[in-house]
Amino acid sequence: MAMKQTRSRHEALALGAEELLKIYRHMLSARRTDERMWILNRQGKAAFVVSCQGQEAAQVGAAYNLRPGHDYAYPYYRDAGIVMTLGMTARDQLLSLMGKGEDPNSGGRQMPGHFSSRELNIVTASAPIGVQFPQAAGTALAFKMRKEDGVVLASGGEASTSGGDWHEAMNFAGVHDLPVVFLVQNNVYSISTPEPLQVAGSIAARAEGYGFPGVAVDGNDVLAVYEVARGAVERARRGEGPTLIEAKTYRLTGHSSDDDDRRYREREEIEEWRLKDPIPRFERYLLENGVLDEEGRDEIDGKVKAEVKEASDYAENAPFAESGFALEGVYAVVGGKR
Amino acid sequence: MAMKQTRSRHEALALGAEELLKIYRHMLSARRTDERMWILNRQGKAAFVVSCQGQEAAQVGAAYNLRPGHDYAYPYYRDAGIVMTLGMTARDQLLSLMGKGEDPNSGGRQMPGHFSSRELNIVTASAPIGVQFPQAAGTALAFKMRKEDGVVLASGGEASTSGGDWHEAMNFAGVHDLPVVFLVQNNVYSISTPEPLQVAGSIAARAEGYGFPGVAVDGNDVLAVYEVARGAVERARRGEGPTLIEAKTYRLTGHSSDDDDRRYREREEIEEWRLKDPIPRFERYLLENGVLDEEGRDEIDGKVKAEVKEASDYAENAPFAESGFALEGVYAVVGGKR
Amino acid sequence: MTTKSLLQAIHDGLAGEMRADETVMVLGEDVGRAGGVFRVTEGLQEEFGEYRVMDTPLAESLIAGAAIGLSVNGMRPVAEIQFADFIPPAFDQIVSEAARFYYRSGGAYYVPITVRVPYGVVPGGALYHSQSVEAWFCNTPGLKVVAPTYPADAEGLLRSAIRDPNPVVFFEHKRCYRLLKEEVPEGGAVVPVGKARIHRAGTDLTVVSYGFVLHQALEVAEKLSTEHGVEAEVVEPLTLYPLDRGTIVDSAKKTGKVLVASEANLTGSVSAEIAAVVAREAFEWLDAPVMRLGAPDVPTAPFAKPLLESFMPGAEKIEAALLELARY
Amino acid sequence: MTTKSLLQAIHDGLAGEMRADETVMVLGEDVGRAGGVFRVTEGLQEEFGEYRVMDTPLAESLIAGAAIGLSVNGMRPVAEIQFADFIPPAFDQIVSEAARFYYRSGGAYYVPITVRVPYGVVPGGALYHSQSVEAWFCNTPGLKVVAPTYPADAEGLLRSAIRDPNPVVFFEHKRCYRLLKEEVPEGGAVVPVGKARIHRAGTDLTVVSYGFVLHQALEVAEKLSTEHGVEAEVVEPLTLYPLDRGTIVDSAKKTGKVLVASEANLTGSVSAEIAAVVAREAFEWLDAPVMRLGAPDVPTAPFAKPLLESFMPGAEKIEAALLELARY
Ligand SMILES: Cc1ncc(C[n+]2csc(CCOP(=O)(O)OP(=O)(O)O)c2C)c(N)n1
Ligand SMILES: Cc1ncc(C[n+]2csc(CCOP(=O)(O)OP(=O)(O)O)c2C)c(N)n1
Ligand SMILES: [Mg+2]
Ligand SMILES: [Mg+2]
Repeated sequence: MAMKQTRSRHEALALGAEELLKIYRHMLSARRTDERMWILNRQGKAAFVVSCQGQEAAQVGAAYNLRPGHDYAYPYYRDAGIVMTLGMTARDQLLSLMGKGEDPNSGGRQMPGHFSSRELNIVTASAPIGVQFPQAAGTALAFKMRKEDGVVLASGGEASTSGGDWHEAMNFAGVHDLPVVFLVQNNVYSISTPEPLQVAGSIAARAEGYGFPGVAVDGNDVLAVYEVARGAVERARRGEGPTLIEAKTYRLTGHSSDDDDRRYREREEIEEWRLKDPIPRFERYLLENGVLDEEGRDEIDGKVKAEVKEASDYAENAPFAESGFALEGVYAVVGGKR
Repeated sequence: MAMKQTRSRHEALALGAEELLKIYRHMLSARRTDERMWILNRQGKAAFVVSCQGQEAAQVGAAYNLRPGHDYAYPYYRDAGIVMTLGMTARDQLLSLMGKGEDPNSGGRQMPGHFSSRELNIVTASAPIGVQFPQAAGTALAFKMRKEDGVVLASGGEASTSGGDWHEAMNFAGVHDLPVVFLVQNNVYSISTPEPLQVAGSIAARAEGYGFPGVAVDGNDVLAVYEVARGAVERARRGEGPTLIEAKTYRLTGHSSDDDDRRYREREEIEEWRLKDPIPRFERYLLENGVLDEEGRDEIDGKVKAEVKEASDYAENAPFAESGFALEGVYAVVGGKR
Repeated sequence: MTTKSLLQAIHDGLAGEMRADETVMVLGEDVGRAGGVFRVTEGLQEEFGEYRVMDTPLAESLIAGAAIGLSVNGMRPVAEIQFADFIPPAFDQIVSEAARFYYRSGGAYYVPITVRVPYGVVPGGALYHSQSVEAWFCNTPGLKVVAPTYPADAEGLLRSAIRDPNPVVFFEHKRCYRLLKEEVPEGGAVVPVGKARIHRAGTDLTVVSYGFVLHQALEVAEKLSTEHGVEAEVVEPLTLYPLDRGTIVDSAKKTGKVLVASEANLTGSVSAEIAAVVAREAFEWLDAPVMRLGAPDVPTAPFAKPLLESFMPGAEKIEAALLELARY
Repeated sequence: MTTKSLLQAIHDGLAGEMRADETVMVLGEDVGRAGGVFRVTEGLQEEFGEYRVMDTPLAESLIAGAAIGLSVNGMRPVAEIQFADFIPPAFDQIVSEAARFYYRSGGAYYVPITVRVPYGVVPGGALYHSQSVEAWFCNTPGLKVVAPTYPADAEGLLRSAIRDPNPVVFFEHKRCYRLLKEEVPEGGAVVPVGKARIHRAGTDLTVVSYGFVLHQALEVAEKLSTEHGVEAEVVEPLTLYPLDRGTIVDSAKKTGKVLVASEANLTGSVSAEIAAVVAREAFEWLDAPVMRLGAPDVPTAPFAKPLLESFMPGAEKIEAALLELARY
C-alpha cells in the first residue's frame, strides 16, 4: 500500500491476530481441499470437480460476518469457502465429491458443490443458476416479519445476474428493505463466455436503480471484502435493507473438470491473475504485519493438509448409500416429525 | 411555463402546425375510441374494456417517431395511442372490442387490446406481462445483423419491469447496443398495487446499470415525450444503442371494466390527475400558441367523433368469424406461401 | 354447518388456517388491499396485516421463489398466481426447486408451500385467461397437485395442503367459484391429499372428471339414469398427482367402461395418464375402450362468444360418449 | 454418404442449413467460441461469425424470446438450451409465446424457430443434468416436439425443423451423441416432422420407444428373436407432438401387444398419451394390456454410480416386460 496509515488495515477493522488466522485458515482449507479434489479426479477417483480456486477471499471475507446456524446462506457451487467458513469440513466436501452416503449435502444424490446443511442454515443448492435469489429474499422476509435480526447471504457468479430471478429478487428486496446481502463473484467468465458478452454496464452500479447500495470490491483482497461485507451485514441486521456486493475476482481453474479452457482464454491472462492469487496475497499481508511467520505458516499448512488427507482417506473408504436410497424420500411424510 | 423562451417549444422541436395537429388528432382518436368502448360496455354490447385514458401523450408522443411498417412496435394492452398513431383505426379497435371476424388483431380470438398488424410491424401482443421485451430485443438484433436502420419500440406498464423478462432484455440490449427503445408508462398502479410496492428505487435510473441512458419524463406532456423519444429513436437509428424512457403518467379509468378501483385508491387522487389530463393540456398549448382555435378544435373533435361513431356502427353490424375459425389455423403450413 | 360457494370455502380455508397457525401467510398480486381479482382473499389483509397478506410485485418467479425461502425459514406461505396462464414464469421455482428440495437435500429441507392457481375457461377469458395447465405439473415427483371442484372438498383440501410438508399446487376452476353452494362443516371437512372421491355410485360405466366438466358429467349421469336407466359412477380424482389409482381402477373394474373427461387440451392432458393406468390395470375387466373427452388441440377458448361454443367439451358430447360406451 | 455420430449429424445439419440460408443462425450459452459444452456447434462461429453464432448471456427466457423476435424480423434462429434441465425459465416464451403467435394473430405472425435441447441421463449428471422433460411441451397446440435418436433421422429432422414455419423443440439424448455412427446421405436425409419410423418390423408385439431406451429396446428385440423366436416391431415416434398416431396404432393392430418405453418419469410422461391412444384406437385388436416402462417417479438419476443403476429402466426390465407380453 502506497498510502501511509497510522494503524494497520486489520487494526482499523478491529480484527485481532486470532481472527486473522481463522480467516487465513478457512481460505487455506478451501484451497487445499479443492487441490485434493483435482488429484482425486486425475486418479480417476472423482468424476467431477468444480473449484473455488481464486475466489476464496471473496467467499471467506463475506461469510466470516455471518452467525452460523442463525443467519442463512444461499451459496453457489464454487462457494466451498463460504460453507467451510460456516462450519462444513474438508471431510464433508470429499464425501460429497465421491457421492458417498455420508455426503451431508444429499447423500450422494447431487453432484459435488451443491451444498446443504440444515444445522448451519446453508440452504440446499441447485444447479439452475440464479434460483437462489428469490428464495433468499423470502428467507429474509421471514426474519423481517418476525422482527428478528437474522441476515441472509445470497451468492452467485456474474452470470447469475443475467437471469430474471436475480432482478426480481433485487427489486423485492429493495421494496421491503429486506435483510439480505447479494454477493456476486465476478470472475470474468461464465464457462467460456467473457464478461463483456454477459454483463451490460456494471453489476455494482445496478443496486442504485433498486434504491440500495451497491459496492464493487477487489474480490482477491480478503480484508477489503470483509470490510464491505461487514458493513452490509450490519446494515441488514439493523433493518436498513439489502446491499449488493460485486467482488471482482478470477477463476483460476477451468470451469469444471469437464471444461477445456484453452478454447476461450489465453494462458497469459491466467498467469497474470495468478500473481493476484488471494491466498499468497493474504499470506504476505500476515507476514508483513507480523501476524504470521514462515514457520507458523508451514505449521498451519501442514495441519490443513493433514486434515484434508485424512478427510480424503475417510471419504474414499466411506460406503455409498444403499441403492434403494435413490428411490425413496421423494415426499416428506404428512404429520412427520417436522 | 415560467421560463421565458425565444421560440415556442414546438418550434424548438421543429414541429410544424400540421404535425402538431396530427399528434393532437391521434391522441383524441384514441381517447374518443376508448370512451365509445365504455359506452358499449355499459350498454351490454362489449364485455371487456381496457383503457388508454390518461396515457395518450406518452403513447402518441413516442410512436410518432416511428416509421410505420418499417420500424417495429411491441405495444401493451393500453397502447391504443401507439397503434393508432402507426395506422390502426377506430374501426379496428371496435371490431376487436366486439370480437368480430374482421378484428385485425386476431379475428376475435384474443381479448381486446391485444394488438397485431403484420403490415404495420405491430407484433401480436400477449396477455402475460413483460414477454415482449426479449422479443423486441431479438427483433432489434435482426436489424443490427443486417445493418439496417430499423428501430424497435417496446412498451409496457411499470409493473412490466418487475418480471425477469424486462431485465434480461435490458441487459442483452446493453451488451449489443441494440436499436430498441424501452418505453415504460408508469401510471402509479398495477391493478390495485401502488408503485411503492411494485418498484424499488427508480425505473429510469436503472438504465445506467446496464450502460445506456435512462430518462424520466412527464408522460402527460406530449411534447416532452416526443422530444425524449425522438432522441432515443435517432440514437438507436444511428446504431448507438438502446434507451429507456420512463413516462410518468396516470391511469384515469379503472384497470379494466372488470375492476372496481374504489377498493384501492381515493377519488381525490384521480381528480388531481384529471387536472393534468394530457389531452386538454395539449389542447391548451395549441390554443395558446395559435395552432388551433376553439372552432378548429370543435371541428376536429366532431370529425373524430363521427369517425368513431361510424366505426362503432360498422363493428356492431359486422359478423363474427365462422365458428369453425376457433378450431383451425393452429399451425402454419409447411411450404406455405411464407 | 354453513352453506358456501367454492370461492367462500377457499376464503374460509385460508382464514381458518391463518387464525390457527401464525406462520400461515398469503402472498401474490393484488391479494391485499383489493382482496384478489376474484375476491378470494377479501378481508384477509384487514385481519392479518400487510405482511401476512402481501401484495407482491408482478413477478411470478419471485412469488414462488420467495414462498420457498419463507417456508425454509419457518413460514407456511400460500402463494396466489393470478391466473393459471401466468404461472409459466414460476415454473422453474415450482418444478425444479420446491419439488426437489426434500429429495436433493436427503430429507433435510422441506418446502411446505401451497400455490393457488385459478384455471379454466370463463366466457370472455380467451387465450390467456382460460387455460387448463395442470398437466405441466403432473410429471414432477416431489410435487403434489390437487384440483377440487366442490366447496367442502376445496376447503378441506386447502387445509390439508397448507399443513402438508410438501409443495402443493392447488387448482381452482374459475367458473365453479360461484356456481353452487354446499354445506361445509365448521372448521372444514377433513379431505386428505391423495384420495379420490366417488360422487355418484353406479354399475354400468365410470366417468372420471374434475372441474367444470365434472358438474356437466354429474348432470348427464342423472339424465342417463332417468332417461336410459344407465347408472354411471362418477369419480373425481381430487388429487391429480400422485393419482389415487386404486379408487379409479376399482371403479373401472366394477363397471368395465370408462370415460375420462376434462377441459384441458386433450393430447398430453392428465386424462392420458388416467386412461393409460385404467387400460393397463383394469384390462381384463374392460368391456369397451377407455374413452377420453377434452378440449380440441387448439390454443384455447376464443374471446368471441360464438367461437367459444365450439371449443368446450359440453354436456352433449359427454352424453354421446357415455351412450356410445353404454351400447358398446 | 458419410458415416456420422448423432452429434456430428446435428452439427452438419446446422452447418448445412446455415450455408444454404443466410437467415439461419444459432444462439445460446457457450455455443460460439467454445462450440457448445457438447461441441455440437464447434467451428460454426469461425465460419459464420459472432452474430450468426452468438454466445448469449445466461438467460434462457431471453434466448427463447429473442429467437422469437428475430424470427418475426426475417431470421430463422436455432436456439440452444444448454441442458434440458435449464429450460424452465424459457417455458413461458416457448409455450405461451412461440406456440401461440400464429393462432393468436389469426395467421399473420409465424415463428420459425428451433429450440435444441440436450436431455437424458448421463452417468454423473445427477438431478439437474439428466432429466427427460419432453412431456412439459406435449400439451401445447401450436408447438411441435421432435426427439430423434439416430444420426440420419436427426440430421433430416433438424433440417425439416429449421425450415418449418412453426416453433419446434428438438430433443437430443446426450448419451446417444457418440454412441454409434450411421451412414447419412450428403445434404441430409429428408425426414419430415410428424412421421414415426419403424426400425424393425415384427408380428408378435410392438415396442414404441425413443432416446437411449430405444437402443436398448432394439437390442432386446434382436435377442428375443434369436432366443425366443418372438418378433418385436420397434416403432420410434420421432415426433412426440403432434404424434403420428396412424403408424403407432397400425402397428398395435398388427401385433395386438404393445410396450411403450422411455426414460422419463413414468407418471405423466409422453408414454401415457401413446398408451391412451393405443388403448383406445386399437382396443379391439389388443391381446394384452398396453404396458409402459419408464424411470420411477423419483426426481432423477442420482450422482453416485451405484445409486444410478437402480434408476434406469434398462434392458432386463424391457426384456421382462416383452416376455410377459409375449406370454400374455
Ligand atoms: C439456468 C441455467 N442455465 C445454464 C446453466 C449451465 N451453467 C452452469 S454454470 C454456468 C456459468 C455460470 O457462470 P457464473 O455465474 O459467472 O459463475 P462461475 O462459474 O463463473 O463462477 C452455466 C452456463 C445452469 N446451470 N443453469
Ligand atoms: C405474467 C402476468 N402476471 C399477471 C398478470 C395479470 N395482470 C394483468 S395487467 C396487471 C397489472 C399490470 O400493471 P402495469 O404493468 O403497471 O400496467 P398498467 O395496467 O398499470 O398499465 C396484472 C397483474 C398478467 N397479465 N401477466
Ligand atoms: Mg463467472
Ligand atoms: Mg401501471
